[in-house]
Order: sequence, then structure tokens, then C-alpha cells
Amino acid sequence: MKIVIVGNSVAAINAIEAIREKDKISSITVVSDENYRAYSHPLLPNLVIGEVSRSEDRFYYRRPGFYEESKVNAILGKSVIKVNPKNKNIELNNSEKVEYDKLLLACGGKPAKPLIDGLELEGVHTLTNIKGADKLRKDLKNINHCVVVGAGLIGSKIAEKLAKKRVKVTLVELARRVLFPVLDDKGADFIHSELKGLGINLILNDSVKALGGSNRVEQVILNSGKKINADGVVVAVGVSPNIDLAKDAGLKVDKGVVVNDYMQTSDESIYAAGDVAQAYDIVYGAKRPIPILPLAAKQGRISALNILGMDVKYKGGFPMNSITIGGTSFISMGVVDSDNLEVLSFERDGEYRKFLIDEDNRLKGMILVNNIEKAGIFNWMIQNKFDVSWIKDVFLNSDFGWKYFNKAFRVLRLDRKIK
Amino acid sequence: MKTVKIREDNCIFCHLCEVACIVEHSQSKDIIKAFKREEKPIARCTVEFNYPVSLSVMCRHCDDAPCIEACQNGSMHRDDRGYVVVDSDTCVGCWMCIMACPYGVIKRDTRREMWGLSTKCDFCPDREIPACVEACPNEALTLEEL
Amino acid sequence: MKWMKNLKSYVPPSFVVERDDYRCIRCKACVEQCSFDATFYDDEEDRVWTWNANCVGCNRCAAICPTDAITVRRANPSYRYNHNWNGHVDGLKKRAIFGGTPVVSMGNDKPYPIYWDHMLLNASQVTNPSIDPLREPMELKTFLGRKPDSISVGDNGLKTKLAPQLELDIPIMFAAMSYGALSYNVIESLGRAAKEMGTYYNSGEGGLNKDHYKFKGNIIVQVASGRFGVHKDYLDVGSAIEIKIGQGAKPGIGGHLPGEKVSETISETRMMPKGSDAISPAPHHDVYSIEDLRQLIYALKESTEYKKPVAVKIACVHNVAAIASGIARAGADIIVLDGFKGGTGASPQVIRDNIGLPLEVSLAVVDERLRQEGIRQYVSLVASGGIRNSMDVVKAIALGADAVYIGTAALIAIGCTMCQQCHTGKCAWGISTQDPHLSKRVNPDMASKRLVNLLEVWALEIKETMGAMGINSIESLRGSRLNLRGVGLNEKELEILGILPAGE
Amino acid sequence: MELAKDISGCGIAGFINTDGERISGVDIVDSITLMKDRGNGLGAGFAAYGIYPDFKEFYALHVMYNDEQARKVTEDYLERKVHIEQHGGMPTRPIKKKRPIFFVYFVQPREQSTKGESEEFRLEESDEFIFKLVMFINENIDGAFVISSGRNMGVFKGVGFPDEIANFFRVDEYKAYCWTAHNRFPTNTPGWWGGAHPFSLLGWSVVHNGEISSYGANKRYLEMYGYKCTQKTDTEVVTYLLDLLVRKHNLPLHVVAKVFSPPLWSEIEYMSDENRELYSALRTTYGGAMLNGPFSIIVGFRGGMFGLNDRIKLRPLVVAKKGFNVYMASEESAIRYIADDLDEVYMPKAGEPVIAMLTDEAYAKVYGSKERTYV
Repeated sequence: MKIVIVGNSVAAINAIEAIREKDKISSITVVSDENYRAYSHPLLPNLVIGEVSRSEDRFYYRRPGFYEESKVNAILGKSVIKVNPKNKNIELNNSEKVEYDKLLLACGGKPAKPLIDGLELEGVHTLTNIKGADKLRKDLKNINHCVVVGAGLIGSKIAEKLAKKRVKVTLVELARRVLFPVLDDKGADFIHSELKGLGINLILNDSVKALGGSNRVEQVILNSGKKINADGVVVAVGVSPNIDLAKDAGLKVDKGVVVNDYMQTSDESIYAAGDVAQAYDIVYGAKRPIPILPLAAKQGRISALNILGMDVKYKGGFPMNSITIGGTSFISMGVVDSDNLEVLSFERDGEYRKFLIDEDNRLKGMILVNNIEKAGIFNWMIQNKFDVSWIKDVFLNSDFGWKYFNKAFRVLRLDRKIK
Repeated sequence: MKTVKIREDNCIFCHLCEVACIVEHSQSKDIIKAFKREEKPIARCTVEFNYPVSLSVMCRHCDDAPCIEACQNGSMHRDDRGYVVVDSDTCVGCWMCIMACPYGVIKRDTRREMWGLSTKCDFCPDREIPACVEACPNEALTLEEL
Repeated sequence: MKWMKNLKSYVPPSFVVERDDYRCIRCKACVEQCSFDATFYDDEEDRVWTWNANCVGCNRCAAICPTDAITVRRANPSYRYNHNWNGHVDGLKKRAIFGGTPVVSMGNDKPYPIYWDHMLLNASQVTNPSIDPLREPMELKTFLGRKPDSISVGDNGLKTKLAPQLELDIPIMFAAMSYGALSYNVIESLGRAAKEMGTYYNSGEGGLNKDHYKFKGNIIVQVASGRFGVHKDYLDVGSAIEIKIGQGAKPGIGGHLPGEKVSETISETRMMPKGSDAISPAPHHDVYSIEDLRQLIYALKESTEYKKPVAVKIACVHNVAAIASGIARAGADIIVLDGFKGGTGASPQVIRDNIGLPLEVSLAVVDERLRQEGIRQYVSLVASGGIRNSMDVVKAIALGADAVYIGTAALIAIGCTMCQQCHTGKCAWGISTQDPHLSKRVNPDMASKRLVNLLEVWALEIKETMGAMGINSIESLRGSRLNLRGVGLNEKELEILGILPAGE
Repeated sequence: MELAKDISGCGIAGFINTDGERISGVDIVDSITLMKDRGNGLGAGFAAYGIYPDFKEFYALHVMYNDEQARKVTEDYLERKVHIEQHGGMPTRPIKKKRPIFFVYFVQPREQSTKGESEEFRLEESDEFIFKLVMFINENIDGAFVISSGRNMGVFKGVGFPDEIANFFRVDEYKAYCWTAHNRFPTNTPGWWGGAHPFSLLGWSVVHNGEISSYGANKRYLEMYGYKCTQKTDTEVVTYLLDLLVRKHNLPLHVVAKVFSPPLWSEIEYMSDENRELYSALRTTYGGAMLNGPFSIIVGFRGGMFGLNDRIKLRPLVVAKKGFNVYMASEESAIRYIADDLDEVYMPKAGEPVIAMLTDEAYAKVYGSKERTYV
């Protein structure tokens, strides 16, 4: 069988591994427009300030020799311009055609383009791939005051890193708090104080309207009319699924490429996984793209198993994030703010715990700040729609752990009898 | 594949599994030095107590380990023996594994200069029987096929 | 220091816990293990500290310490030497201060003579061959119960029907120790070991937890004066029924299980209200004479359709031979003799230390008396109370016992260090406690294995000894007092024991 | 001396003519004398059945006295208790060493001797009466010892080699249908005349090679039933056990063999239900009668001869047959020396009894009655 994978990141790599666990014979071809082996996207901010370099294993998603060992034909540095589902081939930008029996679209996302004037100016950067990071890193010596547009995961992280490099940073966020979808107000306050502690100028409830400057950016003009003098801008307003290829090929698309429970697109030979795919969200109760790494990995595996004909169902995922800003670590999952759910929360001595539970006593979301080590247990509860009625009372205990569970359940779980 | 079976009915809350784990993962592997002379490693197992319940919990080495899926740079991986271990040279302390671990058994070691380190049971690669199992005086931890 | 000593006790500590500070790694294992609140950790000082006055010398901390940093030493208060009063000072003080008689546990710990240690065994040399038990069959099987004087055999086999018998693969059983006095896990361990070794454990007077009905075929059920947990199913599960008249550790008095130990499951098993004291009266209130005992024996036989042997357990007291003879004639199939070194979960100290007779002497006189009266066949004798090792077993059998009960020895095998605190319910070894956290300290898998090991080793030692004596079946040892010689005993003691002095 | 090493304990021999033909003592003396190195001169003896046809109704008491005083006391006692049909010194040849004196008494319990002197006596209990009489003399009269007390049989024994003892007692002049003999190598008890074998009570006589390690247990078992073990010899307990089990408990001889040498519990486990029940009951009831330790025994009794080994066959026993003759001995040579052209020679298995009995006709001829009793 000829398997072709478009994209070379988390979903693709996990798909390759899953295929090779079961099938040593089929040919695997990977096509990616980036000329690098798969790397760790979350480390891009670290790359920018030189905490990690491209010569370190730490930066990459897999160790050198991965493609050879997995017998993968990697076509790197070439982009796919067309998918022909009828002829079962793809066309590369050098007009080469690659035939497939099964195709996996794992082409990820592309940076969202905000409606800001002056994005073409020098000193304006995005941070979704190595190219962008490299560019920023080289430009760093020219930047004294950097405005970071968007306080999402990348935005907050790069703001923190730049501040550490003694660059003056202004972080501009449209919402009333940083990391809006991932944290609630109280949780965000922890980050706010961390960011402020690093000397970052935090501007909330505002957005960038335009960038001014002749050749290089000199001024950032906010919607509120405020003007900030800056010689660098990082635009980090998020990514959107890279659905162009699928759309052109006539596959069913929505916000992302629509897939069924088996990660199969509307064409039965074509699968999609990762940030590009629009799969089921357990907490949300509908299909939507969730661009996070663990889900990309899981979808990559599942799509690969289905490509091999193994009939493995994707049970769905939900958003979850782990991030450390300064000295504060937090993990959040699912719904983090709601008026319709039962909310349990607790805050003391730099610790914050919040749980959201629906009327059926299913955990829908949670936030842990600083005392995060048992977070995965809640992850499991959300994932498995666990009835928490008898145990939710102890969720707020700082020493929450296995000791609070019902004995029979605990024994079965720890014996791995309940998955 | 054999795993540590947790027999909570036998756990006497003596912490000796933690002691053994610390010694095994210390530089000298000498109990006195590990505790009093060197930087004390973090125990990979945790003894929990809620009268009369007590039990030691450590990595279950899942077949479909979510921590491996969640790892952003392949540091969390399955070793030659099939156990889930962390590559401490590459771990960047992003705590994604902690977020994913359904047993809550990965701990944070934040004592390194730049990168945090996910610390978890490595099934004692230098030993035939994990130190905690050997140390448990009441066979509350046993090496078994689960 | 967190606590202040109770200075009004005026009694200096009995033990001193010494901690080698270099070795102590502050792992706090000892802190968690001490159930007598003698050890605690002071985080300000970063020190593990001991409150010596609370230490009972159970050595749990020393055993668990991973660096061997702890030594528990006896603290002999350096009162001025006085042969007459030493050993009585603290006891007097305690009575005066607390206004109550001290309750103690385990067996008599006073230095009375131990006759076992004054008897030596025989061995074959040249004229009859000794036997190697590793190569030759060596039989320990024992039957307890009433035997006829003779049996008649017809052309078609056996014509005499034998009374019900208890079949033991090894002549050692676990003595009556009740659920309540001991933790669930210990009972479980005894049951498993009894099953594996083809012998019996005795339920004691505390009834039988439903979980332990699975040991049917290896249980002797006890009927004592409190009649706790005695009902039809209970009697049916037992392979034999034992009526407890007396107990070696406290002859003449009943039992007392403090209400604190009467937990939910104990209350259910004993059929009594939770939290109330379980009091076994001194006498059975329906047994005020030997005739009454006969009626009780036959009531129990009647209710179990004469399918089970009935045993009567008595404490060894001054006219034990006559009492045993009466019991044999009252219809008992087995007589259990409990010597004054037998253990208990709680007994007033004065009783434990001053009442009763040594088992060795009692066994000798009872066996001899029954033989003289020609009724030895009709009852089996079980010796109990202070059997410490396999040679005690051999000597007991040579003196005339059919089998022995072990209690304390079994508990020691699973951890007991004889700290004599059973009555407190705080046993740090998880044995004599109902605290669910403490009782976890006995792992039935390990404990039953240790009991099995103990019995197997004893069995091997007994076989080795039998082999040395040139016999390959335990019945050839039974009552064979010629295989014993006394050393360091006076003529009268030798006469009572029915053995010759060494050299004769 | 060569005998100082390469020694193997006692020698035993015996034969029976099941047709009841009475044979002179010459053969048995030859047979036992051949096994010279199985003895050391400290004891030898013979038992003979059918030697007193003229007094076959009477208990023939062979009594050994250390001195005249003992004889006087004993005879006083006997006169009070029994009717003495005839008595006299036993015929002997001169011997150089110091020896006791031997008398034979042919007696019957006296019906009139009841009140005051002894318990009530009934004719059918004459065996029991004689048993008690013998026990009393042996236990209570200093210097007197009854060496045999059966009807139409007798024991000749003493300290010396078998040929010396045979010569002393003029064994060659007796004729018996059954002879057993013993050559002794004593180890447990000092050699004295009464302690030599065969050991006999009523009709029982036992010759025994070996040592009963269960002596202590057997002794106390017997004591419970009124047997006084005065001789400190294990052969004595074998004799008494036979008396107890056969005469008093009515167990057949082949069952008694299984009491003495019971099968292992591991063997009993695999028996048929019926046998398992029987053997379990035997072991349970008669544990105190089990003979533990190495032995081979030849038992003479009224009307037959019985050979048995311990249950793991630690001592030798050879059986041979020729016509009406059945031979048993420690060594095959002892048989072949007195009988050639044997029909059959074999070694019985551990614990397997060999029982040779007079035919019914022969029994009637010898004892004048068809109804068999063992003593």
C-alpha cells in the first residue's frame, strides 16, 4: 500500500509510528513545505531568545534517524499544490506527482491574518514556524520595544521570553484577560501579576488598529487611539486550520476538514488529523477544530490505524493546556468559565483550584494553578464522563489523590482494569 | 510486561518505598549520602494516607500512554524494556505529560537551572526488581503481570 | 518537645529509644509505625524524638528503620538493690496512683521452672538404626477423638464403627485466639496456614466471621462462657467443638474484650451491640458441676448429630488429673490442658502470674491417671500453653499428649515481639488490634506463609528427632516417656513426670 | 577375635511340620548353631510345640529360680492358686558355668481357690487366670521367673551359645512339630538367663531379631491393659501385644501383622474404600501397639508359626517350604543346612506376615480338639 502524508508535524509523526508498529511493508511518503525534520512548535519562543538552538535534540519532535528507521520517504521543502482524489495523486510545487492509496492530510494550521494596516513593515513578525522564529531571532538586535499582539499561548510566552531578554514589551489583548479561552479571570490574574512582575506593559480590552512607520515599524496605533512607539511587533492572534488543499480537492470542509469518527474525510481514501481536522469535542458536544498537541498526536495515531483498516474510533477530545509563565504553572481543561455549571473553587497561598460540573455530575472543565500534579486524573474524568457526585467534595483538597476514591474503583483503576 | 501491583490492603504507610526510590535514583545509591550529603532526588512513588487507607502510587506504565502522546518533543518515550520513561536530557518541563497522565503520578522537579524536569517512575533500569518493590516490608508492592 | 510527660505517674520509663543521629535520615518511617505515641517528628528541630515513657519495647521502630539507626534498650530503673522489693516497686506505685489492678497480656513471664528444658531426648546408636527423614517416609498423621479399646474385624472388613475423629497431618494446631482479640488478617492467616498444613485453627470464643467459613474443615469452634457468636451454622462449620472451661493464663476467671475493640464486624460476628464490653463470665452459667458439663457436651453432640468430636479445655490447676478423669467420663472426646504459661489478650496480672500449674507436670499426671484408670483410649490429650519450639512438641507427645496447640509461637512467627500490650488494642505489629490501619500490618499472604514455614520446619525437626530415635511414625513416640531423661530435677519431680533421671 | 566386627545382631530360626509330625530338636540346634556369628554367647534358646503330649491339657510352667528360697516361695504360691498335676526339675546336662535351677510344673487353675486369695475364677477364663499368675510371679517373687506357661509347649533358654544351651537342656531328646530358636547378641539388657529368648507367655513364644524403637510407647500401652513389662526387653512387649490383640481382642493374625507393621498413610490413601476404613481404624485405635523400628520375628503359637518383618524391612527373614515343612530363618543357609531340595525359598515383603498352621487333622491329633485356640 502507498500511504502519503501531507504535513510533517505531530499528527504526521504519530501516524508514521502507528503505521510502522503494525505494518513494516507499506510505503510511506511525507511531504512538507518546511525543510526541517519535525520539531517542537511550543519551543519557538525559546528558540527566538536562544534558550534552545536548532542543533539540540531537545528542539525536535523525534530523534535524528527517525525517517530512516521508519523507512519513510520524506519530501521536505516542497509544498503540495493540489490533491486529485479521482486519480489518487497529489501534485507538488515542482509539478511532480505522487500517487497514493491512502492520503493523510496533516497540514496543520496557518497564522490568522488580523485586519491591521502595516503588517508588511519590517520588524513585524509572526511565530508559527521556524522561519518566523529565525527571522525574529535575527531581528532581535534591532528591537528595543516590542509590541506583542494577542495574549494567547504563544503571545504570552514570547512576551515573557522577550522580557527576560530585557526587551521592553507591551502585550496587547482584545479580551479582558490574557489567555482568554484557557483561563478564567481569577486564573488569569496569576498570569497578569507574573507578566507585570517581568516588567511587561499589559494592555487589555484593546487591539491594534494599525502599524506605523516608513520602512520599519515605528509606532503601534491601538483601537482606543493610544499610540505606542515600538520598533518590533509580534503578531500572535492564533492559527486557523489549513483547509485550502482540502477545499480545492472538493472535500467537505467547515472550519476545518470535516472528518467522521474514524478521522476519514468525505473521500474514503483521504483522512485528516491534527490542527487541520474538525473532530468531535466531548465537552462542547460538537465537532470543531482543537489545535492542541496531544489531540493531534492521538488523531494521528487513530487515522493511521484506520488507514491500515483497523476500525479504531476517535472518542473525541477537548481543549487542554499547560503553560508556565514566570513562576506560575497552570493546567486547564475543557470549559473554564460558565454560568450554567456548578462551580467549585478554592484559592489560597498561590494555589487556585476550580472545577466545573454539569447537572449530571460530569466534570466539564477545571483549572489548577501551581498545584498541578494530579491534573491528569481530572483529565481522565472529563474524558470518561465520570460521575463525580461522590467525590467532588474533595476536589478542592490540595492533597487530592487516589486515597479519596472509592476503594473498589481505585483498585480496579490502579490495576489498569478500568481504562 | 510486569508492572508494580499496588496492594493497598497491605500498605502500612511506612514510606520505605519512597526511601528506596530516592536512594536508587541518587548519585551514590547510598542511603545516608542520598539523604544527607547529596541533592535528594524526588521519590517517584507517593504514599498517600487517608485513615485507614494508605497506598503507594506510581506510574502504571500504560499500554497507550497519554503522557507520550502529550509530550511536545519526544522526551517521554517507551524504552527498550517497554516501560515509559523520560529523557531527562531533552525534557523541557512543559508539564504536558502531567496534564495527560490519568493517574497523576508525574512530579515536577524545578531544581534545574533552565528546564523543569518531569520526574516519574523509570522502573529502575539498573535493577531486576524495582527498588520500591524490594523495599516494601509488607509486600504491598509486588512485581506482577497486570 | 510537643508533649509533657504525665509526671504524676512517678514511674520512670521502662525503655529507652536511642537514635543514632548520623544514621537517622528523617524518613519518619518510625514515626508512622509507632502506635503508642512514643515517637514524633519535630519539623522545627528537624529531629525525630522519642517519648520514652510511652515506649512499650515492641521494637517496631527498630525493625522498620531503613538505616538501623534505632536501638530500643530496657531501662532498668536504678533503684537501690533490694532482693525483696525489686520488681514490685513500679507495680505498687501503679496501683496506688491509678487505683486499679494492672491488666496484662501474653503468658506468665515470671521465672518459674521450665520443665521442658530439664528433659532430654534419646537417640538410636548402632543397635537400632536411626532413620533419615529426607529419604524415608516419616509419619506425623494424628487422629484426635475417642478410640475404642479394640475393634473387631470380620471377613468383610471393619465391623466396629469409630467415633468421629479429627485428622491432623501434623500434631500441631493453632490455639483458641478469638476474632476480636486478634485482627481479621491474623485469623485469615491462621486459617490459610491450617488449611495448607492439614491441621486446625481454633476460632476462640469470639464467634466466626462469615468470611472465614471458607476454612470449613480446618476449624475448631469454641463455646465459652460468653457464648459469643454461637449458633447452628457456627457449630456446623467447625470440625470439632471445644468447650472452654478455663484458660491457662487466667484460670478461674472469665474474659473481657473492651468495648473499644468491639467494632462493627466484631459486633456482627459476636452477636452483641457495637461498642459494648464483651464479658465472658468466670463460669458457664449453665455449668456448675461435672454433671452439667456432661449435659452441655451431649447437648452439643446432639445438635451436631454426633458427627463432631467435642473437646473440653481446662486450665491446669492443682487437681488437674482428677478433673481430667471426670471430663473424660463426662463424654468429652478431647481434653485440652492449658498450662499456666499460656497466653491471653488480657488478664489481671495477679491471676496470670500466680495461678495454675506448669503444663509439663499436668500433662504427665493427667496421662498417667487416665492410663491407670484405663480410659486413656477414650480421650485425646491436647497440650497447650507455652509450647515454644518443636522439641517442646516432641517432649509433650512423649509425655503423653496426642497433639499440641500453639498460640504465642504462631503470633511470634507473624511478627509479635512479646511486648505484652495486647490488652491495649494498639498492637504495633497489627496482631492484637481492631484498628483497620494497624491490622494492615499483617499481610495474610506473608503471615500464612510464615506460619506454614514454621509448621513445616517444626515438622521436619520433629521428623529428624523421631528419625534419630529410630521411629518413623508419631504414634510410636506418644507416651513413650522412656525416650525422656530428666536433668536437674529432684526425685519427686522425676516421679511426677514419670521419667528416669539422666544416666538411668 | 574375628567376631568383634562384622556382626549383625541376633539370629532366629524356626520350622513347623503342618502335618503335625513331631521332629527331634537336633535339626533346629544345627540350624541356629550355623548362624554362630549372629550371637555372642550371651543368650540362646528354643521353643518347642507338642513336646508334652501326655500333659496336653495342662499349662506347663517352666520356672527358673535363682535359689531355693525363691522356689519355696513360688511353690507355696502355686499350691494356693493352682492344681499341680505333676512337677519336677527339668532334665539338664552338667554345665560348668553358674546357672539358675529349672523346674517344670503341669498345672490347672483350681476351681475351689476363690475367696480371699484371688478373684473369682471361671473355667473359660483359665488363660486369663494363668496370665495373671505368671504376671504376679514375675513381678513379685524375687528370684523366680516363669519362662514359659503354655499348654503342650515349652521354652528352653539361657546364657550361652545355642549349642551349649541345647546341650544343657537336652533339647535333642524332645520331639516337637514346631521349633523356634534364637541366638542372641544382646545390646540393650545385660545377658541373664531369663532375658534370653524365646520370650513366652501362655501359648505364645517369640524370637526376635532387632530392636523395637517404640518400646516405650508399647510398654505404656500394655500397662494400661494390666501387662507388667518386667524384663526391659522388647521381645517381651511383642509377646504381650500378641496376647492382648489375639487372645483378648480377637483380632486375626493377619490383622495383627498390620497392627505391628502398618502400611504407610500414603499407601492407605490409595486403598479401596473398605480397606482404607479398616487400616485407618487399625492405625487410629492401635497406634500404641505399632512396632516401630527394625525387627524380624518368628512367633510360635498353639497350632502354628508366624513370621513378620518391620514395615520397611530393616532386618532379614527368609522363608522356605518343603512338603509339609515350613522354614523361617535369618539366613537362607540356616535352612538349607537342615533341608535340601526345597520347594520354594523367598523373602517376604516388609510388613507381609507369613503364617503356617497345622492342618485341621493335625491340630486335632496334637491337641485332641478341633476347635482352635491360639494359646
